[in-house]
Amino acid sequence: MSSINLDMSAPEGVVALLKYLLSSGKVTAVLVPRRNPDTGAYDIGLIADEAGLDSAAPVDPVMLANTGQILSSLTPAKRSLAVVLKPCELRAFVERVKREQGALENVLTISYTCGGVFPLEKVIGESFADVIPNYFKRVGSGEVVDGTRDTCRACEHFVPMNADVTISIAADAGSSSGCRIYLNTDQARELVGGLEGKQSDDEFDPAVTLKLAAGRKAEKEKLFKSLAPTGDGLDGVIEVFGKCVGCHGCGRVCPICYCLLCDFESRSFDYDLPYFEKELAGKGALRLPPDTIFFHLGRMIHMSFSCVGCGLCSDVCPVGIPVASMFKKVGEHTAALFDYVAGRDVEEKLPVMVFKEEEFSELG
Amino acid sequence: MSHHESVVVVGAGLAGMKASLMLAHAGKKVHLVETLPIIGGATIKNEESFPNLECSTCLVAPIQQEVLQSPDIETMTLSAVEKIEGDKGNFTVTVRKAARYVKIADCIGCGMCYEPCPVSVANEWEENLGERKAIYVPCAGSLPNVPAVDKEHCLKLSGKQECNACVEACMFGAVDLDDKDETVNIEAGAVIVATGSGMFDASSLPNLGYGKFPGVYTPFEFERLFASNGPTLGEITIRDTGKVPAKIAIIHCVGRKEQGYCSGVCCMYSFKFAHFLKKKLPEASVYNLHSDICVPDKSYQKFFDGVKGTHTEMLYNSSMEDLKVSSNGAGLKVVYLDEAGAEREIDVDMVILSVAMVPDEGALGLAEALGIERDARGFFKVLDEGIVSVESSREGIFIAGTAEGPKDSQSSVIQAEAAVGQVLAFLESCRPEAAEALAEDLKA
Amino acid sequence: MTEKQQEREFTPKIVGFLCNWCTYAAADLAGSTKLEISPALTVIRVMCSSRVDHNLLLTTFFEGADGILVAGCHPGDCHYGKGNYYARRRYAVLKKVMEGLGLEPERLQLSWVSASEGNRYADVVNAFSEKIKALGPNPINGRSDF
Amino acid sequence: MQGASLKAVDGIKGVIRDFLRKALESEAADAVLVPVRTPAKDSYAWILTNDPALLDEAGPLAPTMPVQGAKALKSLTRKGQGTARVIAVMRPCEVRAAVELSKLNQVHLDNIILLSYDCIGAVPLQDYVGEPAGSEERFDSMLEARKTEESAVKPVCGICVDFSLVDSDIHLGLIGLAGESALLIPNSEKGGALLEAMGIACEEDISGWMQAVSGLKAEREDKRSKALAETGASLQGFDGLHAAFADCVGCHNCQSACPICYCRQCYFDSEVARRDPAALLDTAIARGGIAFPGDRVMFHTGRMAHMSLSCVSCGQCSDACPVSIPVADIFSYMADLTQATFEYAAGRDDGEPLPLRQYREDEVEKVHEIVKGAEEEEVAHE
Amino acid sequence: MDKEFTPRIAAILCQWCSYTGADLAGTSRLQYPTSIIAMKVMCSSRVDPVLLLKAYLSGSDGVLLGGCHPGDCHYEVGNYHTRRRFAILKAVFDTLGLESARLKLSWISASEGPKFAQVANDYTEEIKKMGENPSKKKMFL
Amino acid sequence: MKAKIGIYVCECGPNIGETIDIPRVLETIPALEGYEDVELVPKSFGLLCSPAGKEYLAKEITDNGFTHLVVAACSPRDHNSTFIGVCKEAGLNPYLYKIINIREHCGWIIHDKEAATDKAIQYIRSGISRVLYQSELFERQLEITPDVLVIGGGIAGMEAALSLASHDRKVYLAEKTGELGGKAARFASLLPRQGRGADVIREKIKAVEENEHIRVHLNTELESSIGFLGNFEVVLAGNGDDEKTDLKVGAIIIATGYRMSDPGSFTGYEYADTDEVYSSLEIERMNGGEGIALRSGAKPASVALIHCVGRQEKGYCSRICCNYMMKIAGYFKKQSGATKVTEFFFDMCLPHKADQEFFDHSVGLGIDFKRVKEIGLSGTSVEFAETGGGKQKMDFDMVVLASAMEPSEDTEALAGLLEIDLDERGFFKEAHQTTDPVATSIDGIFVVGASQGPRGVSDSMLLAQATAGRIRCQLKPGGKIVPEVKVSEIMEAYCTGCRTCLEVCGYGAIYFDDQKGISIVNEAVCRGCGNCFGSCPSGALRTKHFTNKQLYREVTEALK
Repeated sequence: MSSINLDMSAPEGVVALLKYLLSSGKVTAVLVPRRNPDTGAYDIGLIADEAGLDSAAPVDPVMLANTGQILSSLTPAKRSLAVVLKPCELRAFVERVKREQGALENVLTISYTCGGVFPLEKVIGESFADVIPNYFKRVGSGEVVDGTRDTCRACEHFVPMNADVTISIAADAGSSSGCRIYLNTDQARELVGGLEGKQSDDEFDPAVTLKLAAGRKAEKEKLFKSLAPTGDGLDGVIEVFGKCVGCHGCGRVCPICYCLLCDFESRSFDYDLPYFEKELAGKGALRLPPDTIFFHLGRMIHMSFSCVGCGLCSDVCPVGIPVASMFKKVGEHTAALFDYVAGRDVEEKLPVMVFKEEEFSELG
Repeated sequence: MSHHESVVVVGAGLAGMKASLMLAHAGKKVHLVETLPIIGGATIKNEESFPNLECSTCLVAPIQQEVLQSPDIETMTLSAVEKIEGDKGNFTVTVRKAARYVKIADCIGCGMCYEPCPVSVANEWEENLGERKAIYVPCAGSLPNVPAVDKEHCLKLSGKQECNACVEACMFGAVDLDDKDETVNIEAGAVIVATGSGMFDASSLPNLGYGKFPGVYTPFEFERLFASNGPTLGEITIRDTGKVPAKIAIIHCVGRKEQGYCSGVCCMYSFKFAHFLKKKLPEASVYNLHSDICVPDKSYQKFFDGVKGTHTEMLYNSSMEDLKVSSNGAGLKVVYLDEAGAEREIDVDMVILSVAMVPDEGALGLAEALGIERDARGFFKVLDEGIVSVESSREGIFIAGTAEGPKDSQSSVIQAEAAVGQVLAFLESCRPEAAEALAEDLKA
Repeated sequence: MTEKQQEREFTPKIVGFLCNWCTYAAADLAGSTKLEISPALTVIRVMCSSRVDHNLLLTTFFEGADGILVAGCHPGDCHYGKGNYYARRRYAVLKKVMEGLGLEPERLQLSWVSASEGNRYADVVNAFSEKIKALGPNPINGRSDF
Repeated sequence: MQGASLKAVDGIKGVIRDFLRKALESEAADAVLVPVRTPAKDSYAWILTNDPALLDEAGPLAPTMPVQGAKALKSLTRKGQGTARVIAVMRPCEVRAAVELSKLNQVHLDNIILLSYDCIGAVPLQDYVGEPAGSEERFDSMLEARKTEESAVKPVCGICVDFSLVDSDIHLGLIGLAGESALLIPNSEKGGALLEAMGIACEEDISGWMQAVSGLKAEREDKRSKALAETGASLQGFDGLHAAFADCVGCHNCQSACPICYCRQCYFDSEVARRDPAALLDTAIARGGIAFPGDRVMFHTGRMAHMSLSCVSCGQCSDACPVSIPVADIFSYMADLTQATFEYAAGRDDGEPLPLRQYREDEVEKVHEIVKGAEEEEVAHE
Repeated sequence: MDKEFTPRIAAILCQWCSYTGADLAGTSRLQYPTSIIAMKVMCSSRVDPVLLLKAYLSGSDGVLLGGCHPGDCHYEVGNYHTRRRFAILKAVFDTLGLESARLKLSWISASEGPKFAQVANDYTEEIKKMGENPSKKKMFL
Repeated sequence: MKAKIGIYVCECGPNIGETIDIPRVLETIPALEGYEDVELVPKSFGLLCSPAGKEYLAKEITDNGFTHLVVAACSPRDHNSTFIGVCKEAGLNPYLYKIINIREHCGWIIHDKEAATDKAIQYIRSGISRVLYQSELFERQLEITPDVLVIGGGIAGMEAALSLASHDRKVYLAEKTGELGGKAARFASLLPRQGRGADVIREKIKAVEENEHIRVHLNTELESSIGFLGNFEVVLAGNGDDEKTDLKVGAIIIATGYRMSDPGSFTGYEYADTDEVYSSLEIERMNGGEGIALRSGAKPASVALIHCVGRQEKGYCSRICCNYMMKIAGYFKKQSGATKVTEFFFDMCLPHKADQEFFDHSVGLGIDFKRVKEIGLSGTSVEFAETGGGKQKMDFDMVVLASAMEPSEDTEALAGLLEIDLDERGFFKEAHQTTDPVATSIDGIFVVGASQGPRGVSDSMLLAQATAGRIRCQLKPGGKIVPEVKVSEIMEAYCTGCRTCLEVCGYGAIYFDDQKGISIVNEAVCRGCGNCFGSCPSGALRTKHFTNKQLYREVTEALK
């Protein structure tokens, strides 16, 4: 047996699955997005009480924070947890595990084919509830949904990689009335196997997603082209990042930026006056606080190959810099150097941890 | 251990404890001899100390604890120096240790033994304002927290009755009614006498009514009355009547003329009492009947200014001989002569007599035992009074604290510290090497 | 269980940060005098009341303590000279913040208890524990949304 | 106090540009720190320059405040004071933040000349970057009228009472002055010396301006107390607090945009503040659940406890919030509350010590009240 | 552009190979341009690419990182890691259209004094052709 | 290594044995949730603090190879040191142990046994949890130098130097002026109770000059000082030349004395320079020279001595004025028995046991003492009102004023240099007024004589001796000091250099490193109160053995 079909919409099915896990005592708690029915506000709940799942909104097109990052603060887990993550969140978690910032033991990962999420500023409005039904309809039909984030529309990794449980939503027209739950691992079969529903040996068929993948790819190319429309090189970079206010919110919400104290905020980036005087003498003018662009380029060097394109950095940018798109673009190039896909496989070592003796001969 | 590595400190009050701790820090073995079953001295009878109104226990308890826990200090309670032999640097001090009837090493201070004791007597440490059993600690929080048996009142020890209640109550077998007094000889290089002082006996001045009227109190009586760990748990009520006083007179300079000196601290504690009274009884009227105000420390005036007028009315009393405390039926009447010599009277409920500090009652005996001199007033005499204020008339014996004369806590501590300095220098000079070095120096 | 019963059965959880030199000693004194003291309080010994910072108190509060007691030497009596004066100011800030947010500032209390005040210690703890009992549980304890 | 009346050919901005240029040319100052529009014309950045020619591009009265000026000054002088005399053109709230940071040793003001002006408010950052050209236009018309349009500026600007003369070195009076004139007022010895070195005589009577300022101030004070009371009322209790921060995503942008939050790493981002996985799960079990991003409310209340005493109500926190939480209104409310407790006003005076760095044995009244309250209750119980 | 343009090239050299190579160039009296400003590190792997980026953004016209030949690292494998990191740096530059030619990695062993001089000469020429680092004039960086 | 925690419950006889259900405690502990990866070994014993108990516990630690130890017994104030001793003996770092007070905090105060047992279990669990977060700390021994610097060559400074100088301890005596002895060197006599004549001062000067272990630096002032008890590095600078002396000393004694306040600055005493009004020191000078005379050279026939000048303004009694005014009255009487001497006083302050005698003696000399409630001066005419009387006026040939003593002029600068506090009156502040009167807030810096408050010669000397006592105890030649272990430390990465901690530290234990731009705790000076921690918003501080992690464990357990 490798799948269970429930006779309800996919979002409802996930809640039923979670309820089963909690009520049967298979897990101690579940980590899942919730929506406050009174205010419409979202959060991500670590829920230990079955009643708490009534407000769960496991697959709503919202990303408040990267669940992978939150999950890593809950692991290593001494007692078992189930977690609902978007594919990018799961990949982020895997990247974090590789950096010893979390552990997979005792965690049941539940993910789904993702239709993308809306930017935060749209989510906080009261009218957001109205958007959701239409969203699921269009997602089910394999459309690239308007109004979702740039990076989501351009995301080709919407099929979960290595989730214990996969729920079929995007590009699955049946998801509005049926919930297909694929059990990919022994752990999944052990914990979820008892769930009442139509069992089968079907496995998730990536073929159904090809159309959506193609649509996303086209969006991606469009997006990459649109970045820095008037300039290239330094001018282009300044054009995009020039209005950065240096809040470093992008770094803080980034699931990959796991440093406790970002080097760019550390003492090594305090300059004394002779430095500024020298700079001033050379340029006649300099920006304060310094290192505005440097921060972004530096961050790209440090982590772009692990970027999972979750898009939070753009979401939190107070001046609307397309940080995520830029990182996605750069990340594709840096990861490609090593045939690396962030979060694909926990066993796959970070490219900077390993090397091949014969490579990059062109460099030196 | 050679003589000069060991020091006997007599008296475990603030000065004696400070001196002991310092000597222990300096690597000396200290024998701290105290007549009471507990250490701490007069300071721990006070709830708060002037001028900063700090909690005395908070100040002193860490010191007490450190003394008791120091491996270099042997604390000998219920003990007294009997005699001293030998001379400079080579004393043999004979100490008589009265039986405690409770083994300090076995007792954990749980207090299970007091309950069943059938005897109840006035607690002298509480200035007889409360009661205690025949097996007792003077007050809650006493250190060492180990009871002693008062053999005078214990039914068994006084031979009145066969009673084993406390022995049976103790789970640790710590009560030992067969305990015996013992005499020990201590080899010591030097002795510090820090036995403190006594209080002028107010009943010797019948016009003040002490002992006659329950509303007349001595300073320590009042301190215990005020103390939150005292017999009334800090409630100020007049003995016998239980009445909360509404008007209180504090009379300064009691015994000054008789003793022939100003004690230098009574004004301050009188003002402190005024502060105490106002704090607990905000509606009460407090009068200070004073003559010369003596507030000799840099910080004292401020304290005085802080209570003057607000906490107490200051009334000038020009003649102690003419002051008279009598009953007015419901309470007390104080008649006195004001600054112009006119007779005035006030009605009060309570009178506190600020009495002079006098030599400790054991001072004479101790002076004889140690072979040291006392001054005309009965305090221990120091060589060249004033210039070198800690050396007694006998080489190797030093005086600290109020045993030398009336003074405040600060001065007592200063004297104790000075005494330690002198003791260390003295012991250094007693070392055979030092003698040799000196001889060599002389040769050269 | 009715609401009333629930109320009656509520045993508050109070965390008390006691300074080593005064209040902890007072607690010892209260203990050795066998005064009855509410089991609601859990004592945490710190060297000085000034060690207790805003974050420690906030964490304690948001972790669900029904009451928090900070107790140290009386002003002027600090073993370290002036620590409690600073503690007092920090306490005032936090108290004001809680007040401004309507977060039941009465759940936070500063008390001065000296080493000789065993009775006062018992009174302070018991009174505070009664007060908290009357206030009921820290509302955060019923909420899964924090 | 007297000032110098300046007539401008090129608007108020021109007055300042002109002044700065002169200051550099006369070598009365070595460099200036002013906002300059970014090349993409979508924001402003702080530029330190010694080149008078560059000042043509400067926007000394920038419509928006992407980076708090005190932060720019901090990056320049955190490690100490150089020899170059720098004129920094900053809003009053930026000056006040700089004063606070100076007390915290994060800014060294010895060689900095703070030039401030009557502030008509700042356009919210997100509004500005959303529509830079329109915002410029709107701001310019406000500037011309020398009047704040509340709908166009940040909410805290509309209720700001410290919009004029603060602890700067030189002040430029604008409010209530006719036409294109501005009043240059020396406000410290340093400021006076600079004007003298530049040969600017200050002999003009400024009472008219002062009257206009105090009139507006009174108006604002009234508005402010009402607005803050409203904010306070909305916050009450766990419900209020939760509602206020329900959308918080835990990005801590408010903290990093805050000029006062000077910690290298916020305590709440640090290892020490992290709870271990087992403890989190325990809490979840005890309460039925917990919400993530974690400790959001704790973060905000903690920050209130830590920095509200120095908060200058500049509104940067709201500007930086990606989910439009009115952080600044809330902190402004809290700041007024805590600062009043210590009779303190953030940034009022460089010489005034920080409340938590000192104490009084007999505390100031409000602190006394807070502490006294607790003590009396106990005694009453006894 | 100024004809007299003499570039400034920050050369960060591993102390076991490249720096010794540079020394050798010196002791062999081999001429190489003054544009090279040599800095010594223990191993090329000590160099976080962010440091190279900083050099670039601070206006260094060229940035040269020198280490032992692959396989020769004094610390066994340091330079393999260096190489990967450098590749990432280059890729970032390339993607953003920045002049990645201003960054150069070179393996120079202790005995390759002539190679060092050669690299220095060639690289200087190359940078000369590219002209000044544009970041020198960008105040908004 | 897997943690193995020994948990020992002391029965304390019935005190814990009967108030707490120990078997239930022992049963519960191994079943505690969340400690699956820790080995818990709970046991109980009759009386752990007894010799048998200590021996048992030490053996248990060694035999079981515990990594941590929890003792559930009584107050740490009673027996913490006992069990620390046991840990040390058994080779377990004592900072990996914790005592849990289940007697005072459970057994004795919770009268319901079940509830008390629950509470005890909670405390023990908290202890187990906490010890796992504790880390080893090690005592350090620091080398010291026993040498001492004395600043001020007056009587107090000289006495301190003489009391300390020996073959193994050098004393450096820095005196600002060109001669030793201070003000007292000019006194014609001391008070009778001081036992000896004024020549004692001269003798002291000679003794200092002749002492080979004392090095006197005249015309010299302190320029800088850094360090702590046992290890100060000081620089002395000549005030006439540029000579600098670098010294290493273990302690610094401040003996800079006092200054007489200017009586003319007080209300009611605004006299002209030409008036026959003098200060007590001027009289001492005259008496020691040609004799006390008016400006005309004539001897005064009548003299008024006025006490308490400036007392009101200064806010303190200067302690010695009543006595020395009587001494001065004696000078006049000795010069001519016919001189009419009147002393105007408010309250006679005679705090020493021998003072009354002196007063009585003075009365016997025929000195007229007038107790006044108000007084004013106009030229040499004194307007006053006696207590209980009306206003009067008396004319005198000469008036002598007992002006309040105040801190000497360089007090504030010196305090700034040494970073020690002054009290509200401007004198140096004691570490503790009552229990530590000669020390300052900085360990190793002492204050003696009148620089600490108004003092006479003998009291100053006594303070000097007290300081000598302190230093002898703390700095033994060849000895070492063991600083507090549970100190604060600053984590460099998080420190912003705002220096808040510096300001709140009462011990000068934190200094600022300009190079690094961070605050640094001097562990040899820190006493471990944690005030710096409470003041740091960045969490850059860590209070060893009271870290946040450790306290958070306690909090979490308290709320379980």
